[in-house]
Amino acid sequence: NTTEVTVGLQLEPPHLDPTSAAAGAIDQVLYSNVFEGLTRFGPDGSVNAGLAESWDISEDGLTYTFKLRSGVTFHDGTSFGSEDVVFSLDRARAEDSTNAQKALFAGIESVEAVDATTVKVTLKSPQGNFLFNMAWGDAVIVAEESIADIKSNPVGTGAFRFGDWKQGDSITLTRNADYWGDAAALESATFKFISEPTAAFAAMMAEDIDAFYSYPAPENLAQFEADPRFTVLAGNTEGETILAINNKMEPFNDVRVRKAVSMAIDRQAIIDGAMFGYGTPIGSHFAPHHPDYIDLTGNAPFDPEAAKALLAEAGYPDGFTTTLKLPPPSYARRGGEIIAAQLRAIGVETEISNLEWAQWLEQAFRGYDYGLTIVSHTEPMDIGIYARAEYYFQYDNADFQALIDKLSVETDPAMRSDLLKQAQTTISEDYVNGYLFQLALTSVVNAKLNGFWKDAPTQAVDLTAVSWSE
Amino acid sequence: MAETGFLKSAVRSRNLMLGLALTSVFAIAALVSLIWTPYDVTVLDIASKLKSPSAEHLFGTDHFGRDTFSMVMVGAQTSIAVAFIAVGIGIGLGVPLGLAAAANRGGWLDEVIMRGNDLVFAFPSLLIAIMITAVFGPSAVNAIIAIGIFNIPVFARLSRGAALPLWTREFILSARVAGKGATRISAEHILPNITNLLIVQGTIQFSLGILAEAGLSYVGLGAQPPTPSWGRMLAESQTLISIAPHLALFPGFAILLTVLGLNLAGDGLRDLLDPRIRRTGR
Amino acid sequence: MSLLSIQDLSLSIHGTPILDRVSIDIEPGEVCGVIGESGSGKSLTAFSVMQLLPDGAVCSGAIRLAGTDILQADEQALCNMRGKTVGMVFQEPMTALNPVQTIGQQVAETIRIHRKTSRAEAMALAAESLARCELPQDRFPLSRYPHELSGGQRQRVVIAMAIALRPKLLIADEPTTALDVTTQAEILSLLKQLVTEDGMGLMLITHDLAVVTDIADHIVIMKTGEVVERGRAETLHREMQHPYTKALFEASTHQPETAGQIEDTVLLSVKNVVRDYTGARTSLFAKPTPFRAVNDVSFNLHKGECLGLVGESGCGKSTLTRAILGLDDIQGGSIKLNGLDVHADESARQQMQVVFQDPYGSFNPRHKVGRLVSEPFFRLGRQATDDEIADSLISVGLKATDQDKYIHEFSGGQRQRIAIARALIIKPDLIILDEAVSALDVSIRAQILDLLAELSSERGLTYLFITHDLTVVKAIADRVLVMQGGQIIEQGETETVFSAPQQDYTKKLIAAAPELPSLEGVSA
Amino acid sequence: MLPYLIKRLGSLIVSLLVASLVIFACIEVVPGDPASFMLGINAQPDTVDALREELGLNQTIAQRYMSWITGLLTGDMGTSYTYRSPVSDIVADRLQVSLPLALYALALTVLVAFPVGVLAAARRGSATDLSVMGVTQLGIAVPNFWFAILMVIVFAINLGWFSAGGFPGWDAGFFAGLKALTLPAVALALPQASILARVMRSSLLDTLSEDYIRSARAKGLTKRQVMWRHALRNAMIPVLTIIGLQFSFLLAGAIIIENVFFLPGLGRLVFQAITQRDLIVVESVVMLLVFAVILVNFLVDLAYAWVDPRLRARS
Ligand SMILES: Nc1ncnc2c1ncn2[C@@H]1O[C@H](COP(=O)(O)OP(=O)(O)OP(=O)(O)O)[C@@H](O)[C@H]1O
Ligand SMILES: Nc1ncnc2c1ncn2[C@@H]1O[C@H](COP(=O)(O)OP(=O)(O)OP(=O)(O)O)[C@@H](O)[C@H]1O
Ligand SMILES: [Mg+2]
Ligand SMILES: [Mg+2]
Repeated sequence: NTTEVTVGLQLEPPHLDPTSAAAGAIDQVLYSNVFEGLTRFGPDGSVNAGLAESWDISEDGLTYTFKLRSGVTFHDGTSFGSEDVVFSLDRARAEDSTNAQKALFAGIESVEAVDATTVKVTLKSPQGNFLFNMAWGDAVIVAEESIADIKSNPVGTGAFRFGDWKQGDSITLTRNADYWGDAAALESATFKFISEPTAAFAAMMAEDIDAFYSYPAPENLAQFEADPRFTVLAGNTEGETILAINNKMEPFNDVRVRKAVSMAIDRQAIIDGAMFGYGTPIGSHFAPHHPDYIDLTGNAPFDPEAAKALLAEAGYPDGFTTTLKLPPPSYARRGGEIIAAQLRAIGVETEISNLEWAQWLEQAFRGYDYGLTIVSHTEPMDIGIYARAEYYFQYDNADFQALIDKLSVETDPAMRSDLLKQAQTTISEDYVNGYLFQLALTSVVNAKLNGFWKDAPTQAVDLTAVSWSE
Repeated sequence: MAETGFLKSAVRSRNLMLGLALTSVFAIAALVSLIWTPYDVTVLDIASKLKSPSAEHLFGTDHFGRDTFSMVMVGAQTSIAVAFIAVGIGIGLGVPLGLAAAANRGGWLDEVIMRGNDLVFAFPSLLIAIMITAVFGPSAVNAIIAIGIFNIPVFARLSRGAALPLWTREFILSARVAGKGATRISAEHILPNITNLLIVQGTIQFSLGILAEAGLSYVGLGAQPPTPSWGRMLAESQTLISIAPHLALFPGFAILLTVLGLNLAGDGLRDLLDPRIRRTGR
Repeated sequence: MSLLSIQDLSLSIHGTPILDRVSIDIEPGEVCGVIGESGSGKSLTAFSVMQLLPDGAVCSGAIRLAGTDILQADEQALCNMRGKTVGMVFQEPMTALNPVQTIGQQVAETIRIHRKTSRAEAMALAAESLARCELPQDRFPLSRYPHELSGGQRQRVVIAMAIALRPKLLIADEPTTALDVTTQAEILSLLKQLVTEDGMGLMLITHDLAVVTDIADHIVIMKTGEVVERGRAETLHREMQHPYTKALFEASTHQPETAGQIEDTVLLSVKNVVRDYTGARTSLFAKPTPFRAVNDVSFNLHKGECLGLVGESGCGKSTLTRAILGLDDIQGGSIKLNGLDVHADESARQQMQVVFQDPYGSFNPRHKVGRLVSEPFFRLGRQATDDEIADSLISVGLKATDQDKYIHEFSGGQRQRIAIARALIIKPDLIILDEAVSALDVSIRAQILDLLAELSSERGLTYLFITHDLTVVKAIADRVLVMQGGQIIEQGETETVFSAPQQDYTKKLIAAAPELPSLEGVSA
Repeated sequence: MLPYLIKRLGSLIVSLLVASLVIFACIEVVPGDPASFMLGINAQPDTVDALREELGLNQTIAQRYMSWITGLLTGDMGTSYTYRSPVSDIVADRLQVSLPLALYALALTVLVAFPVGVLAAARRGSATDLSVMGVTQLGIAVPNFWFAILMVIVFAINLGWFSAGGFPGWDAGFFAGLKALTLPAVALALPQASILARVMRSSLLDTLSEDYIRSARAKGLTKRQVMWRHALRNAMIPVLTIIGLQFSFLLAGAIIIENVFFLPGLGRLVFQAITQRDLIVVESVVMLLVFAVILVNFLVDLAYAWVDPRLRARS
């Protein structure tokens, strides 16, 4: 059947409101398919026009005037207009907002509807990446009329309308015949939730599903690659995988110790051992595919001897013992075992504890009760977290905070690029964390399926351009 | 004299001997691994990962290039210890509870014990595990406790069920005439008559225990890496089934043979303990 | 050609020889009485005919039944034969019935296995068969379970099962041990009728010489696995050769030394005791109608006394026993031992022991005899010494080495003796013996009765002696109670009751007691 | 019977009340906050707090317990923290998969275990017995998920007889639903049947040495008939116990199999709810399970009395 597609996803969305939860699965199903924002990410990560046809930015960079598309209707038939934008943005930044990325809207001073298709957003201060922010899944436009049961019946403006949700099993979307733009090629799309890697493998092999977004077991990819029925798409994600270090904890408050840890790590071994070769080494908290990326992996080359020397210099000639808390994803669990072995080589013993996410959040993230941990930070352009002194790295550097403040009000591209490079260098040279690799997005798709996104500039399975060949 | 007779028939029991031999192979492997293994299992060698069995690596290597043979040896420690102690906890607490309930059939004690059991049994084991980790932190010891707790209602129910019809038997009346209380009767008369079932269930729970440890270490309870365990080796080899089947095969066989050994030993023991079939020599 | 011909049958179990060249022939319409020492291999001879031997048994010789060679026959042929051609009544009725099936089902099963009948028809036949065995439908519906029956009633169920198809040969292993004399007479006459009318062959294993001389055509006497003597019933006692046979006949009239002093103190006082069984439910929600098994029973037992309790099978004797022992709750009245209420006070029961009617069931199959016998020592808070165990086993005619065996390795009579040994081992004040000597051959029985009398005179032991065997009662009891339908209908000095019975039932009972008619002639 | 039932009902209610307290208390100690879980690592503390408020997590423990328990009494299980829909609807959905799956697996278990256990007991010590015991051993020791994966590879990938997993829903037709549940049910039944067969064998061997078996043989019953008519029922009590345990386990313990076959069952729901700290779902499901276990065990107890008349007297 060439008008339908079934896509496998690892996780099921908890509910269907992208504006009040962090779960990537919500965006994977709904972003751009059902909900759209003023701007939207292209497959390459560029920020393009979305529901806003065009926009004007005032000289001082404080006022954005969005020109909205006309003739757009929500799936329930109500028309889309400036009041919906005002409602959505006001809702997201309200006092009692439960938007997981509320920070995206923190800079907004006011939102006004100028007329039915014009919205004026005033910022508190100039903001370099405001349009980028508006492209996030958390900034999509929702309608007041349908907000009450958005969590089970999402109503957006996208090329697909929400069809049916068999909880625990699948979500089906159907083509929106009244779509304002180019209609989708597919009549319907089904997302199936398969968390078990082996089940994913079987479902793919049995051709029960046509594509698996972010296939969970890299060890199987070689097999898919060898099979003419499938294509493996290996792309980029925004996920910087780091060995996070508790910067305030003894002995990590000593930069030499942090450096020693970083130098004890053989990134390629981790990429090979944990990810079966998928992933790009990084030297700072920045995505390699970004134009402003600079390669800083040389700051911490793999050199156990030097690492040992550094430790001795810092007063730990015999090493020390610390904790390594690992959340569930296999990059963390497998990576953790490799890192533990590598650290052991320089005399650092780690007590590994495997935690579930909720425990990890409680202990490591909010309780700062950890020495080392491994996490992939999948939000795009999130180097700003290093400016948050209360963040779980416990990294408190006034210079860096000033740098980020500057960056957030800077709108000149060249200057921004400069600042971004500075930021990368600072944290890299401070050895805040051990920078491991950029998580790869590996999707397996049926060889006859076209238009599937290779990269993941945001967590989205955008099906608007997907079609079958023949 | 009676004791030597028992030993003699024990030695003559083919099942018992074969079973003990099988089990001790792994017990010895576990002990030897404390002082020596062919390769160090804490050292990773990513470059030589997923090697098939060869002279160099008898059982091949895993996804981190560790020697599977050594892993199986070291894994025996955790797996056997966890399963044994957990079954021990289950039997040690569950059987007395079940016997007490049976002795009290229809009484409030029976009700309290059995409903308590139902409650424990209804809790998803994962939840018990998480609760225990929450309180005590993750470790193999806590895996033992979690699996042990889960075993309690199993043994309690089983022994209560088996004890109930026994309580209607005449030899219980004799014991009561001798002035024995419910506790003593349970220990001296009921227990020997349900050992068959307990042995069978014990070996069953043993293998389930090894597998449960794997499940628990997946969510973070259980032996923490780098300590290997058979269960976790199996769980981790899951996605590699089509590339490196040997990774599952060897720990799988280890579990199988250990449990088989225990079972044979259990069967032999069972025959030995049952006077009505003891001397048949089968 | 004989119906059953056993020739040179030898049997060993795990290498231990049990039977040694046993030969027995039975013609149709003939009754062959098998008597002999307890443990001499009577039951195993019977099992050999049925080919239902315990694990590890090896037979040699030949057994031909109605022309077929049983030792060569295949399993299917044996199955066709069992139950149809040959029926068997087992020695221990208590454990011979499946506890989870109703008696109706169990009797009907024999029929349905061999005959194509509808369930209803089979049930009707079963009812008929039970009725013939004195278990009429109105009082013993087919829906009863074995545990709801008394020992004698169960024994009759087993008989009903065995004769349901009117087999050509019936092997009855101690079929009347649990029956009172009147019922026993009925059952024996039923068996006799089957023999004379249907030409059934009957192999009657019993220790009751009176019964066997009364009913058997010829008699086989066994000792330690061998046939030591055989002959026609009416002439055997005159022509007997073997010393054992002689000893046996002498023992049957054995009178133990008179028991010891009866003291005035009341040891056991039973007042107005009532015991109800819940009874069967007629429908799911109906209240079950209770059945009153013991109805307003009162009596006193003095220290040193031996009180006989006789009565119809199912009249409530065993029930009363359990009540006295404090094992079952009572619904009315009181039972005091040494002035202490047995139901309220654990320690009151300290000085009681019991021999249950069902010896096999009353032993834990997983314990060795030594341990089983020493169980009462628990009261005394110590273990029995090996000597004490050995003594007690020897005193009941067993060997000291028997303490390392398990209970299933013994014959019915041996088990009963082990039960007696257990009751005697701590020499308690009161011993209740429920049909304790019914499965014993007369010589052993005489030995046991002597032992009891001796203990009574030496130690002042008191007995409540339940039996259906009036000769035993006459021999040992000082006083006797007669029970019927849950009530004591007559009591008095043994002599008085036997010589001048007051109640009709007592009279009937005494009249029905089998006698060894010609024995006087011999002993005279 | 009626007063007995009333007594049982009373004790059931008390048990459930106590259970609710225990469950609530136990789940309270589980660390982790649903709101932080939902909002992820970029959320600001005030947002988390706003969500906690919205979810009612800022109430005191007593308040939350009361609202939960009063809800339960009126048949309202509350609203899921993560799904934001009524727990009762979610659970009802999942039961449509889990209940039939459990029954299906149990039926297979019993159908396989009975004959196999009987066969092994009847031929104790023979080659048949040994091989049956060997196979059941394998059935227990082979991890469930491995067997499931092998079946998927053979029947779904290589032969294509079944789909690799998923559940089309009962609207797709009874047989479609049954077909989807077949492989999972077989995978679940394998270890359970092995367990049951072993218990069955052991229990039968105990019974077969009883005296009444000999009486039955004396009637002319063949070994096989004795086995089915006499030994089986007497050996049933431990077997019933195990069946009771198995059913309770199958109802929510099938997490692994539900994952391998990506079935929307109760086990996966609980698993997911625990990892997401959707505590209200966990509490309500555990409560439901407690109820189910108590109910199953009550039935098992009744079955004891049905099987063994001696146990009727004292009940
Ligand atoms: N559990 C029971 N439920 C109902 N009725 C019972 C139960 N046990 C015994 N009975 C009945 O109670 C009566 C007395 O039984 P009991 O065993 O005391 O008889 P008994 O005098 O010892 O007879 P016997 O000499 O045959 O052993 C019998 O009629 C029997 O059917
Ligand atoms: N299963 C067994 N294993 C070993 N020995 C046994 C077994 N069954 C019986 N015996 C022995 O075989 C001998 C004969 O037993 P059997 O039951 O035939 O005696 P019996 O003549 O019927 O005696 P009773 O009159 O006491 O019933 C006894 O000495 C007994 O100890
Ligand atoms: Mg006998
Ligand atoms: Mg009686």
